[in-house]
Amino acid sequence: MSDSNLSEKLREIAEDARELAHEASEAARQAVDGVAAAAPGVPVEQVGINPFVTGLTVFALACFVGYYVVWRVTPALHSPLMAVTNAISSVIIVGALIAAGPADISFASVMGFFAVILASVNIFGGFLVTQRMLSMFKKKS
Amino acid sequence: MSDSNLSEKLREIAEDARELAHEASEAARQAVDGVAAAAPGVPVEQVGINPFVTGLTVFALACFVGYYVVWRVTPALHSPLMAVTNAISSVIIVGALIAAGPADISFASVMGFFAVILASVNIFGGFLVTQRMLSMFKKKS
Amino acid sequence: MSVSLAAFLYLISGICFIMALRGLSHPSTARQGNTFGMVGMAIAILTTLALPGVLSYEMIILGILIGGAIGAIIAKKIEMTALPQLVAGFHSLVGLAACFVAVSAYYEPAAYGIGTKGAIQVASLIEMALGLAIGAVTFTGSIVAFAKLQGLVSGRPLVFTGQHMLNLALGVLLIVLVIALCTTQSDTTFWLIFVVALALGFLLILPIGGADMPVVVSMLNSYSGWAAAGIGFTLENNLLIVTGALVGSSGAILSYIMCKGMNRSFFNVILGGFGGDDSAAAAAGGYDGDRTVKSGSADDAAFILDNAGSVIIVPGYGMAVAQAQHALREMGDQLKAKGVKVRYAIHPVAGRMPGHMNVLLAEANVPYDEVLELDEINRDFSSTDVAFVIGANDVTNPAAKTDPSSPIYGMPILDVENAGTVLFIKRSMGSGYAGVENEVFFRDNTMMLFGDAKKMCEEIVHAMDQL
Amino acid sequence: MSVSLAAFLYLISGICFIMALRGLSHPSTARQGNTFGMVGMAIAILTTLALPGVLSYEMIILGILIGGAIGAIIAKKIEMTALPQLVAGFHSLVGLAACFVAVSAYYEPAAYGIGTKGAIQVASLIEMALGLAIGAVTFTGSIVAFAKLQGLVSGRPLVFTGQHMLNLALGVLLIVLVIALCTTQSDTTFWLIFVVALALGFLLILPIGGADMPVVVSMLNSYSGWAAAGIGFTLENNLLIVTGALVGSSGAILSYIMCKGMNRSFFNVILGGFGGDDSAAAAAGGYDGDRTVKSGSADDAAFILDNAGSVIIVPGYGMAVAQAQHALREMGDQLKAKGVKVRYAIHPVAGRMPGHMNVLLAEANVPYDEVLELDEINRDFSSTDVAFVIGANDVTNPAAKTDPSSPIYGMPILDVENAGTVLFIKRSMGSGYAGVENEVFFRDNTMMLFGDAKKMCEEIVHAMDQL
Ligand SMILES: NC(=O)c1ccc[n+]([C@@H]2O[C@H](COP(=O)([O-])OP(=O)(O)OC[C@H]3O[C@@H](n4cnc5c(N)ncnc54)[C@H](OP(=O)(O)O)[C@@H]3O)[C@@H](O)[C@H]2O)c1
Ligand SMILES: NC(=O)c1ccc[n+]([C@@H]2O[C@H](COP(=O)([O-])OP(=O)(O)OC[C@H]3O[C@@H](n4cnc5c(N)ncnc54)[C@H](OP(=O)(O)O)[C@@H]3O)[C@@H](O)[C@H]2O)c1
Repeated sequence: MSDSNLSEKLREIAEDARELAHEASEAARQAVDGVAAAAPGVPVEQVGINPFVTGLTVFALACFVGYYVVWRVTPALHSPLMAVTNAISSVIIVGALIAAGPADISFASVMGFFAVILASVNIFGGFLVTQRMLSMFKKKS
Repeated sequence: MSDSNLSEKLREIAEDARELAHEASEAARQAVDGVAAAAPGVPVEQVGINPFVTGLTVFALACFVGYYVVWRVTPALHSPLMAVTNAISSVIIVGALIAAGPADISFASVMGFFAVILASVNIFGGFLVTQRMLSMFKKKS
Repeated sequence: MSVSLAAFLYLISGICFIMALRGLSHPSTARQGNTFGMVGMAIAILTTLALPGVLSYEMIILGILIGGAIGAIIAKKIEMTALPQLVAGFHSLVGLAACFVAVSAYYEPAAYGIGTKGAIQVASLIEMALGLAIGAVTFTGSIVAFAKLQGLVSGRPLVFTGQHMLNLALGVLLIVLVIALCTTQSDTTFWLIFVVALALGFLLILPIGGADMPVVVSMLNSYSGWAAAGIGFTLENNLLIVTGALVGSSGAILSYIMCKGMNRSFFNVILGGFGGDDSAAAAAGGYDGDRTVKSGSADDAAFILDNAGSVIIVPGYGMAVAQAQHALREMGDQLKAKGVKVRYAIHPVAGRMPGHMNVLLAEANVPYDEVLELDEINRDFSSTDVAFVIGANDVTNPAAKTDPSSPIYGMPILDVENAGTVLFIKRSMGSGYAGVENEVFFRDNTMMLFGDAKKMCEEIVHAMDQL
Repeated sequence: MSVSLAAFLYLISGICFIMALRGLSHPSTARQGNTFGMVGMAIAILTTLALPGVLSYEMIILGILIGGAIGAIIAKKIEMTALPQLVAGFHSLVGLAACFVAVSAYYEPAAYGIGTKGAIQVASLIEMALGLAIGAVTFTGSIVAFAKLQGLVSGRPLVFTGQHMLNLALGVLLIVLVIALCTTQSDTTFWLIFVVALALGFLLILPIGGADMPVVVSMLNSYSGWAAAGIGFTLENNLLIVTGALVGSSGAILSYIMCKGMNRSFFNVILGGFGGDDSAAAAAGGYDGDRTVKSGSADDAAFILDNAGSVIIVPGYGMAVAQAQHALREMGDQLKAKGVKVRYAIHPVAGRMPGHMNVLLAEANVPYDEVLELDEINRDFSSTDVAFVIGANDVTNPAAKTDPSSPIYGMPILDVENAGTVLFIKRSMGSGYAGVENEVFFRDNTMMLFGDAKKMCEEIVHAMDQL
């Protein structure tokens, strides 16, 4: 191989490498931009809000809503209220479904399966018994 | 310059370039990891929740709270309610402060300055006039 | 300050605002609620000042001092009868402030992290344009409302043909301009939006009658709340979202309550033209002079009141105009001293602003537990000796129950006619805001006391002293 | 499905749950509310199924079918009188389900994105351990509540010396174990937490009397709500946070209302020992047999009722035990047919569960507008001819107003004694849940109708037919 050939080849390699470097840095920049893009319109300093604080905001507001909404329940319907909150609290089934979700069976997914059964008893039982109760409440005809 | 010198130099460049490429790809990976790290405990698939949806959650809950809290205001205090919501809506001052914030004066920061003045009139005026009204409401002694 | 900490403090601030409104559920907790509101605002301001991008403290503090001083002085000096126009006036300032914020966001988007001048993200641009437009409409609309309530311009609705078409055209123009702004980001378009929105604010509110202004103010308040929530979305600031939702709900609910109290639809109010039609009174019968009206003097009134076992006082807009609340309270005290049971009945839309009468009576030191809402007291009129109506008219008009052709048909009213004797203080046989004649004037058990509300009260007090 | 779309659907689901509770503010909107609840749950389940990690649909659908079938059958078969134990029983299942979820999160943390087995993030570990512990306490606690309400074990509080110390020790042990788990992540510790929490659930609830079980169930419901919210934080799932807050508030408020209705502090209930002290009755005077009691037959009652102009029926726990609601309604119908005004008065803690009496009366087709709350009707007793008390005792006991040493002192009561005649259906002179003698039995205007509530009602119906 002639020297000029070698140098030619080396130059090629160097150029390739530079191109790669450029591409990589481009990718890095895109990744960073991607963060901003995922949150359009967000001031850069705000990207870092801890999700816990957001959760807390949702929680605090939901507590206010719960407080008002439950106090407005008429005392005559306190039994259905207990039954329906029981049914609603079975929303824990969301966690159970994720546990039972994976395609392959494991100890965890079996536990999830049982949790799905238990939560389902509650969901169907709770809503249906509430419906049964409520269907009995009639106005003077 | 001898050929060998040249080839030596080229090899150096190529190596440098490769190193750069490596660094850049490393940076890219870190940037991506950084996103996950910014939200610890978040399942990877959940990182991507659009902040608009979170905002919508907060908004929906706040509307419920607003609905209940305002309906519970006694009609006798509807005038103070108008005055105090007026004062509270001046929370737009948050935006005005950011506009007036930069150290150097610009058209935008002057606008911000005026906005701060206007909002302050409202804040002080609104809360104080509410206080004045409320201090007049007395029980039979 | 880290943004997470700021977000947390903004949450606290938002909770304070909720507590502020919550406190208003009863007079005994209301002051504490107002304190919550102030604390919440202080937290919001201090938190924002601690953000890394905010540096020019001197300017900001100067601005707050100037604005704060003006606000404090106004709050201290204002007459309680002028509350409706005060709220309208303050409201125009919020609108203008929102415009200024939108302008600075447009010229310095980087400060808000929404791009660079000329290359602002479309979503933010729309938000900004909407903020500008709503701010401008609120600004001029509230100024018109202020002027009408203050009597600077006639309260009569200024109707002209084609006004709805013109407003519609301006509205469409605004939308077109916003779209143009998104594509061109041209400064001219931006300012055009401002100008058109200012004009729209004027034109929208001018045709609405003076006494509908409280509905208008409330509605504009609601809109600006939703706009603030929108800006909150752009800046991902939960405090703005929460506060916007609170203010938005409050304005909407108050508008609803007022419309309900007048039994009119919201559109009927907004499309304007109500309250200026003098022919309505004529059409509804007018005062033809033939029908007999019993008119009495302060002495007659004093005698009747003195012999009563229980009196219900019904104040209305006229009491506010005449600033008669102090003289009225004196009269009430005198009656109470003589062992007469005295209570006050407030109609939801008595006066020119929800809760207006309550504030005026409170100002005159009437204890709030003697002041009752329509629902609480309406049944008691039939067991009451004297209904003492002072400067109220529409809210006592039984046509609302009996005459389906009346413009106030369906509005709940205070059944003063059921009382043993009805005394009416007003200056003339003129009709009230709705321009409808009041049948009760002609009843046998009614006595009209013609004169200014304040003067008449003072005379009655004097006459009772003589008895 | 993208996570943003899922989050949006979860929001819709949360709003549905809010609407479900909101609907319960009136019987006429309650069914619609329940539908909202079902829709919300369906959305939540379908959304989760569409998440990328959820694949084994066959198993899941099988699980839902099995559970759903069991739940549906129970809901269909259950007697309305057995509602309290039903809620307790269902509740134990939620507790166990929460435990299972915690276990699978511990063994397969990657599915939830909270680390890998043996290297779970500390925050998640704490959440998980708390979820497990609260779930286990709820499980066994609810089972005890169920057994007591169903009568499987004695409703008497099982008090033993040192129980509070033991519970305290177990509580401390739990905390130590949680800390140990965080540092070691050992499986043994994890299961130890489970076992200790199960034991704690038993021991906490056993000492509490049977009739306090509704408070307990409500309290456990509240706790599990807060726990769900906690899990929501870990999974950053706003639906769990919102639902948890709703359920948590609901349970807390219901517990508060019950405690208030009994005028007892929450701690008094939880620390147990109430309702089993037979000496209380003796100390309070007991039935010494010397005092005269007027006792009557069904015929006497029929005669009195037939001659009355208005009757207020006061049902209590005894009506539920005897399943007398249908016979009672028949009696009411008969009276109404004869022109007697019949109403029902419900005390907030009548029966063994809030709202229990309302459901039973509704079951027997009593229209809900004839059924009134304490506040609405209490003043009307004095203008009523007959108060017909059926299986109620404590809620009519004036000792609550007059005797500061009585365990029920301060509890609001129905003033049946003010009625013209008071009829009491019960089987004996025995006391009610609180073990306090009822002074009203000995009044001149009282007639006791000894017998089973259902049989007595049927006899009265029969007797009235004869008249
Ligand atoms: N409160 C609200 O939020 C609100 C909002 C929108 C609309 N409105 C409308 O405002 C009206 C309120 O009813 P209202 O009964 O309070 O008032 P009104 O029906 O407008 O009647 C006020 C009466 O006061 C008399 N008056 C005016 N100045 C007086 C003075 N100096 N001394 C003695 N009397 C005086 C007037 O009769 P003379 O001219 O004969 O003296 C007039 O008839 C309703 O139609 C309502 O729909 C209220
Ligand atoms: N509702 C709740 O949420 C709740 C929660 C916790 C605690 N509690 C407590 O439960 C009590 C409720 O008061 P209450 O007045 O409804 O009930 P109560 O005071 O417990 O009295 C029930 C009465 O029914 C009689 N009875 C039982 N079986 C009967 C039958 N088959 N036929 C006829 N009479 C029968 C009993 O007398 P005989 O044995 O002589 O027949 C007893 O005196 C209160 O003390 C309350 O504090 C209620």
